[in-house]
Amino acid sequence: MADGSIGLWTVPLAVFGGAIRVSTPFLFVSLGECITERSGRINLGLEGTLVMGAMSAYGISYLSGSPWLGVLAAGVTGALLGALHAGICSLPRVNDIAVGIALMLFGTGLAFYLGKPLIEPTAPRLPAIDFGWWSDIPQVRAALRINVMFLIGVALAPILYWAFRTTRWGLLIRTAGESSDAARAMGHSVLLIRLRATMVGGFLAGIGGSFLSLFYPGSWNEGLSSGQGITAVALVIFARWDPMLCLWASLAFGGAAALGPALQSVGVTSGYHLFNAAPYILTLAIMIITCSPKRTLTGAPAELSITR
Amino acid sequence: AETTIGFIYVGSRDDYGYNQAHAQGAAALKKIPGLKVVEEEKVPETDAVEKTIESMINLDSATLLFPTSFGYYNPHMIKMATKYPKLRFEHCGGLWTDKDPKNAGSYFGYIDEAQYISGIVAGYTSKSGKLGFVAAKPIPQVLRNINAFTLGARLANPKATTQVIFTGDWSMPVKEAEATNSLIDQGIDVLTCHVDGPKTMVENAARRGAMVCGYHCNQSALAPKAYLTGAEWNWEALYPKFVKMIAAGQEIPNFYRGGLKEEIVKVSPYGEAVSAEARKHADDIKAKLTAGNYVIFKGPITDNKGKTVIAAGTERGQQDPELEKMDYLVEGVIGATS
Amino acid sequence: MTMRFGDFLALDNVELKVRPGSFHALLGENGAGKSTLVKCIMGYYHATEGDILIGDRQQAISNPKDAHALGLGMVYQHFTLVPAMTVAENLVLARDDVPAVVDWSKEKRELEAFLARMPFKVPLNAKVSDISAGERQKCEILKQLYLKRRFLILDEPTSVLTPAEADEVLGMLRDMVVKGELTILMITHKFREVMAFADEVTILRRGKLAGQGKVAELTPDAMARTMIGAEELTVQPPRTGETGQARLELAKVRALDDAGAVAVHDVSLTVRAGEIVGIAGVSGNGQRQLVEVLAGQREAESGEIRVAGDPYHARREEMRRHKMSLLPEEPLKNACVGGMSVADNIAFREFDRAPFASLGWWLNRGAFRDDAKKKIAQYKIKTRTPETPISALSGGNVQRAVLARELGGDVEVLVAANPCFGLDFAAVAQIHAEIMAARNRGAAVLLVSEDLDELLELSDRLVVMFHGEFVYEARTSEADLTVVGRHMAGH
Amino acid sequence: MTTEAADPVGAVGAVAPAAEPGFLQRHGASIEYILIPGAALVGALAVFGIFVALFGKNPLDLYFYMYQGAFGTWFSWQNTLTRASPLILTALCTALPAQLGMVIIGGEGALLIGALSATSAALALQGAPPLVIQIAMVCGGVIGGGLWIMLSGGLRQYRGVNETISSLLLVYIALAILNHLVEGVMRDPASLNKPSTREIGAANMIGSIPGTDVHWGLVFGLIAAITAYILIYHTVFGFAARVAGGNIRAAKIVGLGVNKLILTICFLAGGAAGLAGMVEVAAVQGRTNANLAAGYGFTGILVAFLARQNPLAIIPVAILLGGISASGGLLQRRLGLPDASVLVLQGIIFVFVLASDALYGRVGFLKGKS
Ligand SMILES: Nc1ncnc2c1ncn2[C@@H]1O[C@H](COP(=O)(O)OP(=O)(O)OP(=O)(O)O)[C@@H](O)[C@H]1O
Ligand SMILES: Nc1ncnc2c1ncn2[C@@H]1O[C@H](COP(=O)(O)OP(=O)(O)OP(=O)(O)O)[C@@H](O)[C@H]1O
Ligand SMILES: [Mg+2]
Ligand SMILES: [Mg+2]
Repeated sequence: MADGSIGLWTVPLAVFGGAIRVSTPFLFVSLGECITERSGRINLGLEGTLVMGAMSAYGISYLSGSPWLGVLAAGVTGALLGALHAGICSLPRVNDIAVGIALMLFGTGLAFYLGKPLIEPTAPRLPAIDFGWWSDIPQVRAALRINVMFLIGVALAPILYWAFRTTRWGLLIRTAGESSDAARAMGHSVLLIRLRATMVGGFLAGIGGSFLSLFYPGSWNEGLSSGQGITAVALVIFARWDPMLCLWASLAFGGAAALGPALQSVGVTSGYHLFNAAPYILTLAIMIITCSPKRTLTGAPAELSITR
Repeated sequence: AETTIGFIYVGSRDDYGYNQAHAQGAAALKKIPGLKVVEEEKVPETDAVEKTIESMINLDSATLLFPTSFGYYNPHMIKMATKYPKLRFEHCGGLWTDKDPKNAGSYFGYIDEAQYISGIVAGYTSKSGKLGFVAAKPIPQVLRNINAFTLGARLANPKATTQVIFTGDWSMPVKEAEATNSLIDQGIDVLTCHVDGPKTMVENAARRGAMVCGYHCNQSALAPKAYLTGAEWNWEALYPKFVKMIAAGQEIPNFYRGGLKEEIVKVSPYGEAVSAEARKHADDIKAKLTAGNYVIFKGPITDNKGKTVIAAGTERGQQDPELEKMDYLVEGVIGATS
Repeated sequence: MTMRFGDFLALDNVELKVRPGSFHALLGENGAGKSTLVKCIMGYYHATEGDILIGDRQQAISNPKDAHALGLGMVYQHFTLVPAMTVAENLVLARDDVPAVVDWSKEKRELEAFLARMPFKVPLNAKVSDISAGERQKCEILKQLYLKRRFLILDEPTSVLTPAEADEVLGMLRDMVVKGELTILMITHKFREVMAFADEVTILRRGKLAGQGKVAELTPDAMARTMIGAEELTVQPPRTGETGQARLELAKVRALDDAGAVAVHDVSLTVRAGEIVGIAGVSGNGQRQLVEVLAGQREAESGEIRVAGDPYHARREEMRRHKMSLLPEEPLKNACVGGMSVADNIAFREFDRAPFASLGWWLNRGAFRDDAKKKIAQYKIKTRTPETPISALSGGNVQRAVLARELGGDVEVLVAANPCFGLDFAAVAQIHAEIMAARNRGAAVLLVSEDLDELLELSDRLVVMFHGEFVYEARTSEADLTVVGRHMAGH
Repeated sequence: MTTEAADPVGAVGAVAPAAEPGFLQRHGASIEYILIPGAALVGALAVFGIFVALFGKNPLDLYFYMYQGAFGTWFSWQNTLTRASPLILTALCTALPAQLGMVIIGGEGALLIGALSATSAALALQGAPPLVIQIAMVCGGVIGGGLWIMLSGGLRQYRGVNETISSLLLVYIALAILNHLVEGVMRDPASLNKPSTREIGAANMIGSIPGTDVHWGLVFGLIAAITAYILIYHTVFGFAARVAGGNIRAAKIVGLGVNKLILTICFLAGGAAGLAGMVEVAAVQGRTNANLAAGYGFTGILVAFLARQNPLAIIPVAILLGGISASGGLLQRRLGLPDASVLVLQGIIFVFVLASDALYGRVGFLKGKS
């Protein structure tokens, strides 16, 4: 211990730290997608939104010198992509899954295109708050250097949970997702509700992207998101459209992503490809265990094309 | 008439890493009058690269081609070289053998020499004696870098160890960042890497107060305080040399290798954190390597499982083909090749 | 008022006047334009031409919110409650002035106070998906009262209620009308309700005004004639033939619903050849799941089904061997592929045999067309061509197409579920005639229906299903209606 | 699609057939199938032109180089066709399950597993005559890929797991398995810096179509697409599949074995993608390594959707996208556009074609008079 190593404790600590570091993009994307899906629409394009968000956040932070402006820009970009998705989906006979795949391609392509000149420059990053001041173990201190965005994300989950139950906004979104006829009968425009929900979802996903480029790993390059956006969409399904479960699932995914490197650092070296695939295997396993062909998924919005 | 030279990159030309190093070499050629350089990036290692080569030949009249990614060599570039025997193909990293066409060649740099220097600097700088290496895959080129780095470090500090983490692929920013953090959590205070874009490792390590040695290009701008030195390619020097050889009617050897001496690789200028002692030792070894009278892989060397891999008295010079097949990690490296 | 959908004239210059404080009935065949008319009033549709006058003042109603502001409220033909939400959430959400943040404890207090004043009760904290159809319908009506609507439009409000429940609900509404608190415009297909509760009636036919008048001055026969015009009804054949051997046997069949709860509770039943067994019950008591099990759309959890003595698992060769026919409810949703042609849909049972399939695998298009043409003529299916997608047909014609497919050949076992739901006279008469004819030819018929009149008319034996169990059984001729009604309501 | 739905005249009025319809009316639906995607394509190209113009490039140059790079010369054609051939096969992996209403986006995984099993078959039979090995590779590829997608289908039918998500997760898992095996037990010790399996042997490669540089994968693709078309539209099996795809409840009520249909279709779909993997091994790489994960599976999804899941339409769409990617290099070299411009263009085309779905049955002059 004298040499500053904490031995096997590294693994749980790394998983814990990883859960905090890596989970934020999952958290934002899945909460955003949760809102969108609760309104009865699925947006598979959030992978593209995430990447676009990362790129625009980095670019704006670099140009303006303010990372927070970058976060805002990422959100706005995400909302615009969300509006595009909702706009196309509101046309008759258009399949939302396909539009999502299209926007995944479009968002990623656009981000790569516009992001070429941003790979080299160094943009101002988001600051971290030191929650580990009480500990003298540097590893703990490092794991507890937490970004505000993570905290916002963690707070957002219960807020959404509450909002879906007690606010007009949340109830309307649920109505649109459960029964568009009912929403229409109440005199609401389902398309408008979904437009807003998709834009908010895009906004959050964009912000999730800004975390990637402005905090962790903390720079813009084309390999930045290795499928986090699309995984987060899968995560919403196994979190049963419940924001609190999205939070726990995101944390689990973050931890799982840290598992491979952490195990190697303590000498468990074989099969790291399989460890790297752990999040995907985990998702699939949980879905296999919890789904049933005999009943619809509890909590599934009735209007959602993917569960019908 | 103008000579057209085609460059093909597997990734993005400005990745602050492997591809950028080649693009800098290409940029050096662009400055030479009478040369035209055409470039294509993000070409996957499938028959797409064959088509790109042919397209450069057919539509741009390229006569000299540089497919720079390892996976382009066999079967793709070989196939093209056979099909276009009058043109010249130069591949980075491949292992040309006399079964391969004569108009094809492979060149590479002994960048482990530069890694060795990095190791020395790292060994002096590390307070804990624990070094970290973020690597993509356990292939010979990577293992050789890890081993050279470790051997260098142990010159400075015989107790130094290098912990290695394989991320599994060449570009995985989140994994690389996680690996960096895990290593630092282990008490490691100097890191280096062998992945396509070292930017993630350099920035994240520096943010946690660790020191770094760069790779591929000079990344000191990313972390001026933490950057010790780095192993860099020197394609800017090599490519014009190739062109001159062709212009002078000389044959480029089909199997072209070199290190510091041949100016194919170089070492980044030392950062401010590098002690005078370290500089002196490193410069000393660098001078010997540049003069060509120093051998890094000199027996006895045992691997990290205790097996002797290079017997006492055996010297494996840089040209030794055995080194190209390296499949072990030397004593002092923590990690396994599978 | 005139309303066009594309080229189709759904309402042609219709005029309707409802006096304040009256109970007005709107009658008409399927597709006559009743729903369209009231949806135009509510601003759900925008009429192509025409005006709405409220108290002599012309009002522009461009969306349901405008209508609500004017005190108009509507209970739609299809439920508009959100199944996944609680009753309380549904009620509060329906208000036009939902606060941005809902204070649930306050709202619940107010709702309970409101309910205390109402003659019927609904469980506030239950999810709508968990309550019965009758309760849902009450909920819809309560919702409108809760919203303090003065003019209430009801589109077939009693189609899912037992006669007793219907009487209760309508009676209460009628009381409010009499007290002058409410004006009601009700769409219905049931003359009994018109005679018992309405003051005035308006009748539509094919989008045109066909008649108007005071209920007191009209007879059901006169109204029916106005409704259907000169159309000829299919005559139902008389009940003939002997009851034969057991054909369809259920032994302790158990099935779950979509949410995983037990919906069909170990039921056993035998249907003999040449017999119609009717299953009565308010919807939502497991009938749907039972039919789905027989149709192969749902797996039974346990128990056994036998057809002609052989175990039955709803496989294609079993259905074929035993000459099974299935007439599910909502045929477009349950038995047709909307995007495929009428001819294809008619061929679903036979497409993999000669003459439809050559060599057992190659489709012979000509055979599809020929067979379809024959059946289209025989079953009077109104379609432009056999190649028209079946989704372009009207509800009744989809029903007829399914009838043609299912009853076009020999039938030994027929399972029919609400086969006439929402259909008009002419269609109903034809379907009843077909079912009776199949029985007379010796088929075993299981008829599941929410319409007690239909069951009484057709079935030989009557079984009441409640909460997934068979709670009452009797020969139809001997069944006591009040006892049946009591069992349907669970007493 | 229900073009007639908007015109209920005949359904309401008796069986009176309308007056003899004109050519446009009779062939309206077929014309629409060409006209609408065509218009969407033109629109997308126009928007892309504006996009590059914003970056100071001349859109006319853009169109010229795109044409030249894709179809301008015999060489360009071969380039295009080579790139199109794996796409035809991977597109089938999405288009076939779509007939059953399933959205499978895991063709990439099936391709990798197909390649892996084809390679294994070839390596296990080393020494046998080339034809035997080639046939074994086809079988291996089809079976490997087929089982992989069948896993998604089976999970959906027997466990209720959404097939879109599961097939996508299986891509990542397939890649991990491939890397694990290629760097582990299947590694050729001689493959130093690019961990690979042993080579299948030059004699066992399937080579190019005589007189061209296009490998036989194109022919495999064409045969597979045409067979798929016949299977879906002209056979009993396809009819049953379309019934199940159109309405699963209807299929069950007429006793069709839906599970069997779904598993079979998934097997065929995965088999097509697995065949693409086999072709990549047997015609291009000669062995299996991480290079195989070149994204053909993902582009195949795009092709399938653009072709509106019609197996025949997949052929021209794959050629179109092959052309776009073939011209991508020229755009980089001549116009200095970044490589991502191909992605942007694909995205725009995809968006336009999807949005144009709304137009079916609404093109004024094809609707017929009222
Ligand atoms: N959105 C629509 N588009 C096209 N036609 C429509 C639409 N809605 C209704 N129609 C047609 O208008 C006619 C009148 O329909 P409406 O729903 O008003 O009938 P209804 O009298 O309420 O019948 P039912 O007794 O079946 O409820 C029908 O033929 C119907 O098909
Ligand atoms: N949503 C719609 N869009 C377009 N046309 C429709 C729509 N709904 C119904 N129609 C058309 O309206 C006509 C009447 O449909 P509807 O189902 O109301 O018939 P109906 O009069 O109730 O007949 P039936 O008594 O046979 O049920 C049909 O021809 C149908 O094509
Ligand atoms: Mg109708
Ligand atoms: Mg109606």
